[in-house]
Amino acid sequence: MNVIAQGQGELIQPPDLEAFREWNRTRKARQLVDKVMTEAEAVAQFVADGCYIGTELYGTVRCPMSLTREVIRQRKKNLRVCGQGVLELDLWLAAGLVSQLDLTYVGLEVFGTSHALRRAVEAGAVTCVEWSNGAIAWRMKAAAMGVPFIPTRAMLGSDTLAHSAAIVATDPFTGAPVCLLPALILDVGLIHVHRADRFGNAQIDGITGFAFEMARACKRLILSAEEIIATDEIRAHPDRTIIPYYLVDAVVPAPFGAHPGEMAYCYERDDAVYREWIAASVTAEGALAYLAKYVDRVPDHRAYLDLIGEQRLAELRVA
Amino acid sequence: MNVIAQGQGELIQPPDLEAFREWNRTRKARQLVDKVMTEAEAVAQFVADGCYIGTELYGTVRCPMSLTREVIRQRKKNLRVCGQGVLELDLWLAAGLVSQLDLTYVGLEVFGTSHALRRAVEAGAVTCVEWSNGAIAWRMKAAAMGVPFIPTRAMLGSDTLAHSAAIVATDPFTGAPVCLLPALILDVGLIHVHRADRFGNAQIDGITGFAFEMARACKRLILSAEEIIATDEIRAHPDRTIIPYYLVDAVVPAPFGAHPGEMAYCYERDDAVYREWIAASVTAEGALAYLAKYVDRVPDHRAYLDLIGEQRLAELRVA
Amino acid sequence: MADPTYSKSELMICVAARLFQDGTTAFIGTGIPMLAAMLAMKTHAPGVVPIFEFGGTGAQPTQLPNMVGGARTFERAIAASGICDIMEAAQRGFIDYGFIGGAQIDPFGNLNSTVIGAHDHPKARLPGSGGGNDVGSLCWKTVAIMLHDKRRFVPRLDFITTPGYLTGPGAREAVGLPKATGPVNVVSTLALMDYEPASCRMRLRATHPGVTVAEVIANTGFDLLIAEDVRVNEPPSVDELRLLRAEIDPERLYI
Amino acid sequence: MADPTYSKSELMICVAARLFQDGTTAFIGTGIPMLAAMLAMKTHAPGVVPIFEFGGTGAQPTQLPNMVGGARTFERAIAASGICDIMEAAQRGFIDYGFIGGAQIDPFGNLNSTVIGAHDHPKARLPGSGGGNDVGSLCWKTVAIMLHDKRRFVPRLDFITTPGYLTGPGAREAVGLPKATGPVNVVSTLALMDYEPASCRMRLRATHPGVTVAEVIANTGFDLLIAEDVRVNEPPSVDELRLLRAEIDPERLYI
Repeated sequence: MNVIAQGQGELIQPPDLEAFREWNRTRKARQLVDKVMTEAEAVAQFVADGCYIGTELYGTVRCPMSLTREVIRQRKKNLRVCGQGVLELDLWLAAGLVSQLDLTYVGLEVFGTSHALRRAVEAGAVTCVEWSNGAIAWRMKAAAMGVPFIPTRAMLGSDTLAHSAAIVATDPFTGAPVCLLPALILDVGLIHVHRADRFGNAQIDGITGFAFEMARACKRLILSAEEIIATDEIRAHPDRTIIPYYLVDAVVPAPFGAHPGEMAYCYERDDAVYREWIAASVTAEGALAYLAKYVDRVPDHRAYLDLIGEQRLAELRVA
Repeated sequence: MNVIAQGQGELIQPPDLEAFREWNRTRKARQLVDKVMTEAEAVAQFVADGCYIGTELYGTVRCPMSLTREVIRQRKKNLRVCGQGVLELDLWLAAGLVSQLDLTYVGLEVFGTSHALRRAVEAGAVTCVEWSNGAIAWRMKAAAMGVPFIPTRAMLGSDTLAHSAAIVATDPFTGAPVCLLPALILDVGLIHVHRADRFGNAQIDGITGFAFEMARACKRLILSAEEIIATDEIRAHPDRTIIPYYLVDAVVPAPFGAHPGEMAYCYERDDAVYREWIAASVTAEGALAYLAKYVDRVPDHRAYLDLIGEQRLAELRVA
Repeated sequence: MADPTYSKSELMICVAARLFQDGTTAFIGTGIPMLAAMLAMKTHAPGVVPIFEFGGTGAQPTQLPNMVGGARTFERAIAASGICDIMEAAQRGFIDYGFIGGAQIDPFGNLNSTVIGAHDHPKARLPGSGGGNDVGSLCWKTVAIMLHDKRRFVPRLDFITTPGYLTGPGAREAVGLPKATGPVNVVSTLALMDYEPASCRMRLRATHPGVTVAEVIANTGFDLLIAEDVRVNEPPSVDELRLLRAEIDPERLYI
Repeated sequence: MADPTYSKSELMICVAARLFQDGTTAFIGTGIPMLAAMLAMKTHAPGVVPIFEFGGTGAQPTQLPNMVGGARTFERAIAASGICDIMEAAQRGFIDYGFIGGAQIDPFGNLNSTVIGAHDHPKARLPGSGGGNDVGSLCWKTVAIMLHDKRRFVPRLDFITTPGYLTGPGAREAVGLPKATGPVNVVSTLALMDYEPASCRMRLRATHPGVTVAEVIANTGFDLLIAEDVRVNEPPSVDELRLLRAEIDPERLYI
């Protein structure tokens, strides 16, 4: 199994499986410990300057936006970030928090490219290592499995691979070339769920994106949840637990925590606020004005929801 | 990433990913096709002599026992089988159907070792390649992912590895030795589920064992189900679908299909019948007498349930 | 029957929709692929199985999905799983078609959606691969949907985000991509292209109504092969337009 | 307070139960480990998180689990997933203890549950690894539960199904097994053993009541290290026996 080729991108977060095992042994309580806290407390306690961080799913879909905003409010610096991002990464880039990106997609879907990304990259403020969406998810899956890498047949032959930190090797079973994706162990992961108990046992309705993988690939995991439920409800349907408590460091109650994104079965995307960002982010000044209005001038998520207004939230609610 | 060591066991079912892709392209209908049939029809159509076959979960727990018995009734020969097995593999071994085993565990849990396995192996009728439970599940997972192998940190240093078909190689990212498990693509998989629609969309309550992985690792997949439900019920809770229809070739309605094993939330293990097997299987003759009584002299699953009796089945039912 | 009031977007959607084969699985990206899939499912291809990258399989959405992870991508779906399950289904050979976009395309159907200029000092930073590379690598057939001009149809990409035929026949297999896969069509604002099998080079198959072959050539930055029998795409039918306007995108977000 | 009516099984279960550390995760195999786990959870270690290989995590079973995949292994559990999730949690370092058995054990705690004799022409074919190899490889600490005689405590195994310390200090790490893992105890029908850290060899820590050190040595097929302060295991207490007989195994299936 010889190495045939190697991506020239930096391995921003080299996986150390032994350190991850030791972390999981010593830093993750096996007991049921109450982990309920506010966004401010969770971010202050678990998100450090320079840390490697990721959010699930993405900015307009079941994304931990109240946590995302709190990271800006606390002006965490030099973040190293993985992911596709729509809105959430845009906000961080516009706020100047990001220094390195394991990038698969940062854009605004049908609304076009991200002005914040363009400005940051073209100014040299952010360096990018390239991956596919599948590759980033599989890298988390490798970490979640506790293995150093996962093979894939994607990425091959592309400049995406050439600018990644993947390796092309010969499969020892068949002799064919295969791409090896290094495990991605995040310092911190942020995930928004439909409901969790106070200990962090969490359920998600509908698609799970990459929540299963990311939850198992993080040293620190902050959950935000639409609803806090009793552990008895968890125990009544243990097959619904996608994230067991022992993975979790903080549980933040956050109704409408994904706003202005949508939350399946709960509320729809707030197109007005989303479009406001799209228009504002065309210029750096506009982006900062948006951040001032929706982040810095509101002290917390409750104040943010007040700003949006109960009437608007009611309109967004799904029956 | 050099190969350091190689298990000396035969790779009984070498993975051919290209052939699997082509199979999945051409032999698996994308349309919703009614696949309901009997055990006899499904086994006759999809289980061939000499095929590589597996059952999920295991003999006394949510195991497709009505299908297992039908395979015996039709006396399929020279089966190559993977798995841990409790009862189901015992029956096949006692019936002389098995020629090769990717073996992780064949025994009777607290009731001790398998007499059928001992007789078959010690007579040289069956050859065994050794794996751990995790390794067999991960081999199916590799196939389910469409990749040639999956690394693991288990198996290393053991004779289990030496008598497997795994490879030890150097991880190109860290330089550490890692065990590579070849993908396991089964010719046929048998899985028993709580409920499925006529097209094969299936739900399982409670633990999922390795149903997710095996369902995605098979060329042919025969489901048996306690209950056939309307597709509208599937569509109302799409996050409960662990096996989507396009993986499935046959749907066999089989209430008490796991008997004498248990089915969580439905019925408990029938210890009387299980102990009857344990006692009978001490001798080859006893085992054959059990097979005659519970398999060959009952023409189908309905007749089997009649033999067990409605009263006994009612006693086993969970409230 | 044609309806002369159609827009360019509507035409592209219709041309793309007609490429959907009934009874196939199709990986659907954001935007035109979503509209095209819904139109196909409401016309000639009711048995298309739409697959969305974050986990939706076989949805029957009552409203146009507007995000690849949105609730409409798994409304009345047969399964709602996650990105790994979907990408692995593609890797196992279960996804027949992938519909994707890009900023630039070359004669071999390679796509760039990452950067214009040098990667580390780009003239323009684009969104990146997203699921594009996975789709272009793992689905059996890919269809690109593109704006058609010389800056987008270029002889050589600044960056191959998503593999088409790479450098030509045999190149995909040589690097380890799955066999017998690759791009099959390009739907552009001017025309419908396919690939000439022997050379794996892009070939003009049909122009849009009112567009000449010369116009297509003039707007293509490389030597486009020309089929012997270049056809003209049918304009949107009355029925197609009605479905698009009344049922699929009544708010006219995209059309 | 001791109760002199206990059986050998009851004693082993109690000695094993006392090894459970409160607030740890423990991978539970079939049989004595299940009884020991339930006893520990009802006495000194209510915060033990029992983990079963086919997907049950943190169950609170009202009845003794009798199969590693049985419904009782996920009764009132905090999660019910599958074997990959469990084995991967172990691989990530989340499972503190593993309780396993075997037919033979050697001085380094390696276990054989595969064959007696040559693999391809065995004198006796045993069940195979099951989850044993995974547990012995991936959990932090493993505890073996064994019948104690010379045919089972052997100087050299016919087959290493599950790695203990392999050939001694550093051997696990050298082959790539996770660091700082390995066997910590053996609970046998005669005694409790641990491993001497410098040599990684098995060491007698405590005999069962009424068993002499000489008896243990006589029933061990290799040079067993002897701790300087060999103790005698406490017999089952009245409370332990009551729990075992009245609550845990009222049908006396195992005890």
